Amino acid sequence: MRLIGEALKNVFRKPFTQKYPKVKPLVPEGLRGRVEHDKNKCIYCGLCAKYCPSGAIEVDVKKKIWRYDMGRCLFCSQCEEVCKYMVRKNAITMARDFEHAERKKSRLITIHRKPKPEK
Amino acid sequence: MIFEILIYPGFVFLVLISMIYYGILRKLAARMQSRIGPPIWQPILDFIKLVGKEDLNPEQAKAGFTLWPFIAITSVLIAGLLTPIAGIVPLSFTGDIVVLIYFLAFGSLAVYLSGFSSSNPFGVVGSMRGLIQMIGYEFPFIVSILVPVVAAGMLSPFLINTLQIHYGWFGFVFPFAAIAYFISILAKVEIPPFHTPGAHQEIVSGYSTEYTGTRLAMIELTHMIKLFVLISLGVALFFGGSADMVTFLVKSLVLLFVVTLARVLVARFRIDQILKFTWFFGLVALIDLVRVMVFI
Amino acid sequence: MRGESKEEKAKEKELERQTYSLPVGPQHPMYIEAENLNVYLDGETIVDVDVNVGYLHRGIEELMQRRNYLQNIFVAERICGICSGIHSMTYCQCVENLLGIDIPERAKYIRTLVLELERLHSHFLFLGVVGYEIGMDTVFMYVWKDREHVMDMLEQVSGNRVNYAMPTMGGVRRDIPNHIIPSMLEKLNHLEKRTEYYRKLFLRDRTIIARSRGVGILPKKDVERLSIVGPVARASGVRIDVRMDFPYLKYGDLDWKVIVEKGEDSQARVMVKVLEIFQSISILRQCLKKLPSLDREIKTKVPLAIPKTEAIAIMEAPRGELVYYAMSNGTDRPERMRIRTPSFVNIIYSLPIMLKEQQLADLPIIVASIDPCFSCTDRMTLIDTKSGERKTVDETYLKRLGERRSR
Amino acid sequence: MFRRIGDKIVCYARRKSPWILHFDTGGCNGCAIETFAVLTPRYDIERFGGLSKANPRHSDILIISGAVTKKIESRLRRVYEQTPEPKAVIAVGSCAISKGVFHDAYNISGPLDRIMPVDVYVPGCPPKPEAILQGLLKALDVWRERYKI
Ligand code: SF4
Ligand code: SF4
Ligand code: SF4
Ligand code: SF4
Ligand code: SF4
Ligand code: SF4
Ligand code: SF4
Ligand code: SF4
Repeated sequence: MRLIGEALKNVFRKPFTQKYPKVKPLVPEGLRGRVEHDKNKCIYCGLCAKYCPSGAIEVDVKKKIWRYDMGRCLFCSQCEEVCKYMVRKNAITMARDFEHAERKKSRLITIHRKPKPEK
Repeated sequence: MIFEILIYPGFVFLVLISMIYYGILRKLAARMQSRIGPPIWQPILDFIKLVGKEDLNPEQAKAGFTLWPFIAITSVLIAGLLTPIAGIVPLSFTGDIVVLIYFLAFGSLAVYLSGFSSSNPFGVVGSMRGLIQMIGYEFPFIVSILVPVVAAGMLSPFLINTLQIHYGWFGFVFPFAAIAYFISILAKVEIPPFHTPGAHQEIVSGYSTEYTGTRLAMIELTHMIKLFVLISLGVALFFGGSADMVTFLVKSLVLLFVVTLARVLVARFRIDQILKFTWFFGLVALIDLVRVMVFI
Repeated sequence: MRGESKEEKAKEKELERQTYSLPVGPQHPMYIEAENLNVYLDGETIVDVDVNVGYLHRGIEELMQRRNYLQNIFVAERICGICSGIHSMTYCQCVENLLGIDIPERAKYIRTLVLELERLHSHFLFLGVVGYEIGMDTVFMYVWKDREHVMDMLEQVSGNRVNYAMPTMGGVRRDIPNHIIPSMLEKLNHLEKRTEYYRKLFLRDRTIIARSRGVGILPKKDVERLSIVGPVARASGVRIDVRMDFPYLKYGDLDWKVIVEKGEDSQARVMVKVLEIFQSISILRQCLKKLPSLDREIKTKVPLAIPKTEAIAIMEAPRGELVYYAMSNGTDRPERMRIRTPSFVNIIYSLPIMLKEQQLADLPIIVASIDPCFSCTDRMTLIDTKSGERKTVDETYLKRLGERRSR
Repeated sequence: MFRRIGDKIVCYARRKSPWILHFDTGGCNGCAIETFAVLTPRYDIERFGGLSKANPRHSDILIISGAVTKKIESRLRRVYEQTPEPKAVIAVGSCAISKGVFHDAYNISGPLDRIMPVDVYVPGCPPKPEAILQGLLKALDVWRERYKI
């Protein structure tokens, strides 16, 4: 019965609930929300794929295709680090958005090809 | 007469207001837990959804699996018709408080029998607990109801209701009986600390484990109506009665608020603790009964 | 677990005749994860329990032998989502022991900080679950509401609420910037106030006491006999805590003490955790105070392939001691990983003792009070697949390995 | 005509009263605790009418997390069968969507959509509770389309 004061106070207090779908929550700066890949910076070396713990990234080094499956990603930002410190290209960054629910599995996959060099 | 039985304050009104009351309970509880909570008409939506859902028939179900929920709801509805709501009793005959007690008890019994008929181990354990709990709460319930009955010298809750309007609140005259009555409301509707028969964490959903769709909706509705009936009976017997809608609403909502507090504040009792607790309050209510017998 | 011998089968038959059994799990509201207890009941009294684990067995140790050291950090983290931090940190520590390297001071503080934040979140989670199991939703709601502040801090520090991915071989991956420290201290103050409230609540609330005191007794001698670890052991009066016994990271330099309760029952187990929350808050404050004065280096360079040796690392997870053993073979993949987790011992050995002769209604609180979580119970145990040989590791050998552990 | 109005009402009620069942099938239970967090004051699923029922027969929406282990597979199928129509399945976390980090472990028989039809995928490891809520709201839209009137 020790909860009674707290409970009665709460009736008149504003609820703690975030009004989520209407009001988007604040996210911290460093949130690891999603892998964002810059197809222009990338050199398609395949190192990120090698160190990805779950095999979410696959790189075809010959054909220069970078494929990312968000449905398998762990959002660990290992690839970001590899690209930044080992390859020194910074082609991968972690975006801060987190609402990725999809109805089709195929929509979770991103495929990037090396763009044709412009004349 | 037909209008009174079917629409107001009969079946339709009874069903709707019970659901709204339950919705208010859920909303209040959510606010006490510092959440926004569902809208107060949520139980209506739940009910419609459940009716629209598929009914699964478990293989091992015994006879009466379908029947018991409907019997349960019918009996509490009849009990509802015998209860004075805002000074009106749709059905009324002599000795109706005894009939009322029987119908309420039978409503609970039918729910528990439904658990047995489902043959699910969780259902059986839940029903067994329910029956043990019934042994516990019927005693304080009956004793506490007897107090105003004996005091008023009449068996009709309607008349006790009107009598109180003239003579003052029985709840103050017989506080012990009023407390015992309140405890038995919680126990009868399985509101914490008495939600042992349907204890989520131990036995999934207790007696209603095997039920789906319409039959589940009936079981849930039985509870809601029981809650409303018990609250309005409490208003009629102990809280000064009510002759018009406004006093009735105010008084019953206050009672509902207290019920919600109990729901939010306490942990679940074990079955042996329930027996001790309810019988203790039964004995306490006996004090009042003795007082009535001796002094009146 | 029930064996296959004849006598035991006969006993089982006998049991089945007298009683009825109730399957608790694998899909059951009592726990978040899937696990199965077969409870034999006589009326409402529990006669015997079968703990049937393995529903969550994924084969992690074998998996780790196929991944390289860097990938394994994240595999280790995903042994469990509740103490994910401790798993990855013990793994990293173990690999650093293989290499025999030390990590920068700042990294040590950050690791300690994340581990204590994790202990906070895990203990809050536990308190909430206890409230939920005794049918007191409100306690669950309040505690989890306050737990959100811890989750916010973790998200702010690491970028994810559950799997922090903080450590890496040779240090940590993220620095803690100075400007978030004041807000963290503020949250800690708030949490301390709330914990004081919960301490009084769990100590004095009549209904909680009625459900938890004297329930699920685990005598001290059984704790010692079965080598039960962590808060469960501490609640039975056994003073063990890896943080104190073999200090790692910064625990040796910080000011804190081991919480021991004598109650041996569910309430004591709850109280141990409540009091440990205060300890964690104090450790966190000390870390946060120290952080700005340290230099910014958070990582040392490590080679990706490790020459053939072996090492162990021990740390105190929120639920008891966690041991990692690794054997390297000169490549960038471990030859063998072995993980010994606290919950395994605590669940398998203590549950049957505590549950016997208790009421069915007390089952949830008893099970909850040892804070069971089955993810790490169901890892894998596998004998070296490649060579097929089976090494016996004796105690002195383990000690020798242990001495090589860096502080 | 009355039938259609009735159907519309039922459909509306369904969308407003999703009772959920959460089942962890062998992940790291990170997703499990985040799903649990959805019930708590900050996220409060009850404002959408949701209740955690933990009993497949009472639920409408199955929230499944974790890569499906071999031992649990049959159980999972049973849970799915025990859920009365109409129902929806949400796969929460990388594990459930594609086995995630356990994709080549030997004791895993997932991913989830090999075992039951999945309506909404919520990637993340674990997804934030907000993302799980978003998945739930999406699943309700799926419903409206699938049982459309
Ligand atoms: S490591 Fe960086 S540069 Fe190399 S393939 Fe990956 S993203 Fe491209
Ligand atoms: S974040 Fe981690 S799991 Fe996801 S693609 Fe990058 S390395 Fe792979
Ligand atoms: S770790 Fe091995 S030796 Fe120790 S208790 Fe467990 S099984 Fe027995
Ligand atoms: S002890 Fe529990 S919380 Fe910790 S890793 Fe094991 S399963 Fe997870
Ligand atoms: S000992 Fe290993 S194989 Fe056996 S049940 Fe436990 S985790 Fe599974
Ligand atoms: S050591 Fe491993 S294989 Fe041997 S009995 Fe124990 S769990 Fe089984
Ligand atoms: S074989 Fe012995 S030392 Fe190795 S894991 Fe099993 S019990 Fe432990
Ligand atoms: S998706 Fe990630 S957090 Fe969720 S259960 Fe799997 S490993 Fe754990």
